[in-house]
Amino acid sequence: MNEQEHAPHHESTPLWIYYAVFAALLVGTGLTVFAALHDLGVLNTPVALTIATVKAALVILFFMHAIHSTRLTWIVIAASFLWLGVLFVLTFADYLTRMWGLQ
Amino acid sequence: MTSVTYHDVRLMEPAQTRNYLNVDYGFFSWLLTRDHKRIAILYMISVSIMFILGGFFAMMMRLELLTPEGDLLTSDTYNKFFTLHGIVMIFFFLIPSIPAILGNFILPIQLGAKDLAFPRINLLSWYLYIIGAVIGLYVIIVGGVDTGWTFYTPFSTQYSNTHVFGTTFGAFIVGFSSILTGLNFIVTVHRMRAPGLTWFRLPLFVWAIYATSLVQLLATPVLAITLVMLMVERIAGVGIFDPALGGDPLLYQHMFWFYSHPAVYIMILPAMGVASEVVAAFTRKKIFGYKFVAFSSLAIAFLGFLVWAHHMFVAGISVYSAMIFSFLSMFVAVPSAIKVFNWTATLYKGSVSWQTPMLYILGFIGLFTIGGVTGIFLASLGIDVHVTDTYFVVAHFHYIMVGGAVMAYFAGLHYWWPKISGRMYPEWWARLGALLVFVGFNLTFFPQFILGYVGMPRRYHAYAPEFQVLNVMSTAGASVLAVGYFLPLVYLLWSLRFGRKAGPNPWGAVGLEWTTSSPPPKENFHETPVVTWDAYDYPAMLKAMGETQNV
Amino acid sequence: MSAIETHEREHHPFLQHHFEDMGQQHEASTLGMWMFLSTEILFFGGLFLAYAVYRNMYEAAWIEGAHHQNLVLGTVNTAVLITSSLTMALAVYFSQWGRRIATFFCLVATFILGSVFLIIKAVEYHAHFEEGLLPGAYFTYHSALAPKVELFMTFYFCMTGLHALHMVIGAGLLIYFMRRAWRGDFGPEYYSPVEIMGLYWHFVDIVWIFLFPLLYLIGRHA
Amino acid sequence: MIALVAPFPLFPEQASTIAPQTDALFIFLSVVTGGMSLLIFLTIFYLAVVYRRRPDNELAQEEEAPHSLEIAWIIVPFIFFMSCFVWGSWLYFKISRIPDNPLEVYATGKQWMWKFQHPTGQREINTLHVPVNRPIKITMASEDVIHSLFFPYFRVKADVLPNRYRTMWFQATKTGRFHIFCAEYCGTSHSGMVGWVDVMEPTDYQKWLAGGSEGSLASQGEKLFQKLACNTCHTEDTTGRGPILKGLYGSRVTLSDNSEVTADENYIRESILNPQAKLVRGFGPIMPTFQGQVSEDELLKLLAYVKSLNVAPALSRREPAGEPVPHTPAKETKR
Repeated sequence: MNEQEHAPHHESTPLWIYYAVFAALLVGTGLTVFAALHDLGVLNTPVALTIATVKAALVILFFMHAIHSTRLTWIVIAASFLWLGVLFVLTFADYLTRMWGLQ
Repeated sequence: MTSVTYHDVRLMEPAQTRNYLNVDYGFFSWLLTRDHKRIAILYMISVSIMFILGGFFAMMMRLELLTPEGDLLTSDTYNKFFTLHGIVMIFFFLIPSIPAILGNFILPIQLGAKDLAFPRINLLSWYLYIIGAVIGLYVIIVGGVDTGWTFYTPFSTQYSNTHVFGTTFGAFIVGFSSILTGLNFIVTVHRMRAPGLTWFRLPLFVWAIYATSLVQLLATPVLAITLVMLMVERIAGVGIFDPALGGDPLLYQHMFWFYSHPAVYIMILPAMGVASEVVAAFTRKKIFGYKFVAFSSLAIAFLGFLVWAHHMFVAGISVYSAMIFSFLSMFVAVPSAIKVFNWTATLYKGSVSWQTPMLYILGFIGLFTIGGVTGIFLASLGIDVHVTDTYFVVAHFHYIMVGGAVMAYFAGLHYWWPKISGRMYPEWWARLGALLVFVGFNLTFFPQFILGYVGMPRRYHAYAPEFQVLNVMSTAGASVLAVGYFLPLVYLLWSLRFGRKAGPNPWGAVGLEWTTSSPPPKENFHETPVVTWDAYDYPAMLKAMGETQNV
Repeated sequence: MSAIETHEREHHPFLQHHFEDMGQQHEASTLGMWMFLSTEILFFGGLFLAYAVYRNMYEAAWIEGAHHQNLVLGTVNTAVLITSSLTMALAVYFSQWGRRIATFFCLVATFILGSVFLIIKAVEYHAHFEEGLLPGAYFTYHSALAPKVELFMTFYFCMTGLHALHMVIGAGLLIYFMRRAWRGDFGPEYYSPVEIMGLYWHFVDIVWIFLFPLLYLIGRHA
Repeated sequence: MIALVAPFPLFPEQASTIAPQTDALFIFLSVVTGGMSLLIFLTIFYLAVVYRRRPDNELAQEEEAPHSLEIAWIIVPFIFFMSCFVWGSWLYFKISRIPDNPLEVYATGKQWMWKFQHPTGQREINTLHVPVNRPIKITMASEDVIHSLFFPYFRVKADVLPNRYRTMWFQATKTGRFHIFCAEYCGTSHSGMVGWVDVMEPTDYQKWLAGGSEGSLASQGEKLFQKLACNTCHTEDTTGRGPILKGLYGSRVTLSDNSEVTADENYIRESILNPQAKLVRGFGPIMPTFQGQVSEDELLKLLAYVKSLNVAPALSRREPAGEPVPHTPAKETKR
């Protein structure tokens, strides 16, 4: 138990990373608006959600320091999204098959 | 009393005069306490009051159902009583009972910690509980609510003219109490374990509470947002679940049961944890298949999230998704079966003591088994079509929640009572109470299985005359049950003053909580324990005790 | 987590009695915050689920409703919120280094940007109200799809309203942290409160990152 | 099956083709789980007595848990659970799938009564007359909250939802009077929302049918169709401003966004109440909504009429087309 263990992890996140992530987030915002204004057929929504997911991942990894966090933190993040997935998948398992009929 | 390797109790003798109860006095030393043990006591008092209230509603319902005509209460009153019985018992008694009382008291001690990770949040949880309870009581006083505890739309949003908003708001608040308690426990288990206390050295109660907390953490927010939407719809007159405005009432049911099915596991998982503790202590044996029992708790917590729509098999969901949910529901039965088999196997070559906590748990195993296997009936689609929304369902979930969770709560209460209060309860009266509860319970609820299969729907204020005999049996049983629940209230209070003083380890059990004095000191241990033994290591205890002595 | 030798160490003024050392306290509190955020994910998740179910049913009304959103203000607000996330991240960074003044001003900037976001949101709300798009008694919007557009707007107000409520709570917390930062409470040994505040703020940002395309950008190309 | 003689019923009467099948599964489950539970109870009791604490066994003997035993009591129950799943699902499909050529009945749930309408025009409240040994298909909707139509002696039940049609069926095998219950809590008089299904011999049923009626349901629907001036646009030839309804029911319809749907009961219902929701390709959004203008009973009549257009060759009489009645698009009623 020495001092180093208590020192913050600031060595691991240099300042420029924050600015780079910030720039990427702004670019992502522009990109998602740009994509929305063009007809991509069925792809509009998937593209918008993919960009949003990438942006969210950047925030989680770098702004929220998940990338330097303990394995337990990763499990917590993964579990939240897993449970969210269960909620969505099983609910839509009902809604998307209601029209199938029985024949 | 000697118990050596774990901790030398004799070292604590001088400190025994100072414990968490008498370390300071006064109203605010309790209301502003951050000591998990005192908060547990606060919960115990408030939850017991709610239990009595919920029991009153149950008793009135059973009296009403003595005759088919519905002549004691009006329909509206009856509808309010079964609604309030459900809400009070589920949100204000069953969900907080074992985790917030016994978990709060015992879990940090079993971990060798001084307190939970967030003592102030723990106190906040209790205040949220109280705020929710006060709102609930206010609703009861000003006229009650008649939607059923499920708040199904569009009845709750458009048609009921009772206090739906207040009730849902109270449930919303108490939900946060539950979330914060779960969060506190999980962080505590991860970060506050005593040196040497590895995961597979944890008592099974800790595993069970941990799994419960996961469910509380991940299911309750969905209920919270569902209730928010319901409140918005009711207040603003917009249609989120209202079919006339394009909403889908089945979506409400999906979201409601996403919480409320796992909520059953919030009630039963801690009960299973208590069962494991008590079976080990009263057979003086390591739980058979420790790892299987530990992991089955986590399996139940996870699988419990995948089965919610089995409450909706006739509600209008697609036939295909009904099949998926039926299939997944069958999986939940497996870890529950594992536990029952392992508890039974633990008795083999054990040293089985027939003391009160064990009596309760033997009853628990039996009743939980019946509750569990009738769950298979309900998960089998074809039978569910006939028995859902009948008394069969009522009987099934009371076997789980009352026969399971409440029996185990009483077992845990008796088992840890010497630790909590420092006094022994009168054994003879306690055994009588356990017997009355077991007999009364079966007499109350077994006839309801038959009632359900012959077709009596639930939530009926008046019923067809041919159902009367079974209903009378059920009411008679409920009276016995009421006496059985009343007894502990009397003798436990009596024991606070007149009970024999309990030593640190009256049962000759292992576990960190039995190495500290009874009642424990404010900081739980006189010095941080270092754990070098496995859970339920009775052979080591045998060696340590050398010559056996009576307990 | 070795327990015994900590007794010999000097106690940090912010070490709570039931923790062994600052490391344990930091780990416990950040873990607690992450868990709280996972409940938040499911809290908002329920709303997103209902949104998705109805969008799947009433796609046309959803597109019509999205066309009544102000794309410029929405985009500007997204940028404002992202910038506030940057200043929040910087506040955490500076607090780790014990740079009192820099931490303080980053927190102030975050607070100001958050307030700008809320003001713009209020302007948008006002415009919707003027258009008769506030669901309930004041809903006067007319079109063939009006009832389902009302459903869309209900979700719009629920989702952005809940998000705005989180922002307001966050802004209140920021004021508290500004005071503590100015007092010089934070440093390499003790910065977890700022870190936790940051986690919360970034989470609110992430919610908006999803709300923006889901509420403003549906069927915009048409 | 056994009609158990007891002062109170222990087993419900079997009065439909489904009932013996549900009971068979129920008895199978009862026997297996009952036996299993009894075995567990006896084992617990036996072990608790034999190994009760005595001075010579103050401490237990340790037993190492053999993994094979654990695996065995995972696998064996699991096989049983899966057989329950398969059997239960098979039965559920049977209950869900409506047999060919059923006799149609329409039901409306309302706080707190059941209204039944027969295609021949008879209407009844809380009583349902049906012939024995003939599949009966019930199409149903609720006027207010969720109800659940429950025939305990037929072992079938289905929730009745507002704003959506659901169907269920049964085939009675015995004549007599059997309970109808509402099984989903619906407010004050939920327990009063009960009735009787009267299962009759076919000849008696015909006699009952001959009793008073206001003309068949479809013909009542046709009158309503004209009263609401639907026929001004939905003509029998392609000159109308709306799609032809003849042969519509059960067919595949191409919508304005080129997707296809089956024109089932719910599609027809939605097209009346919310016509813009699914526009048939080639037609403009000109039809007004009838939400709040037609009751659930009237909707069922219109539905019966539209369905009848499939069966009978087009009725040759044609009403003289009057002035089209202008409809004000009604704003949806709100409470």
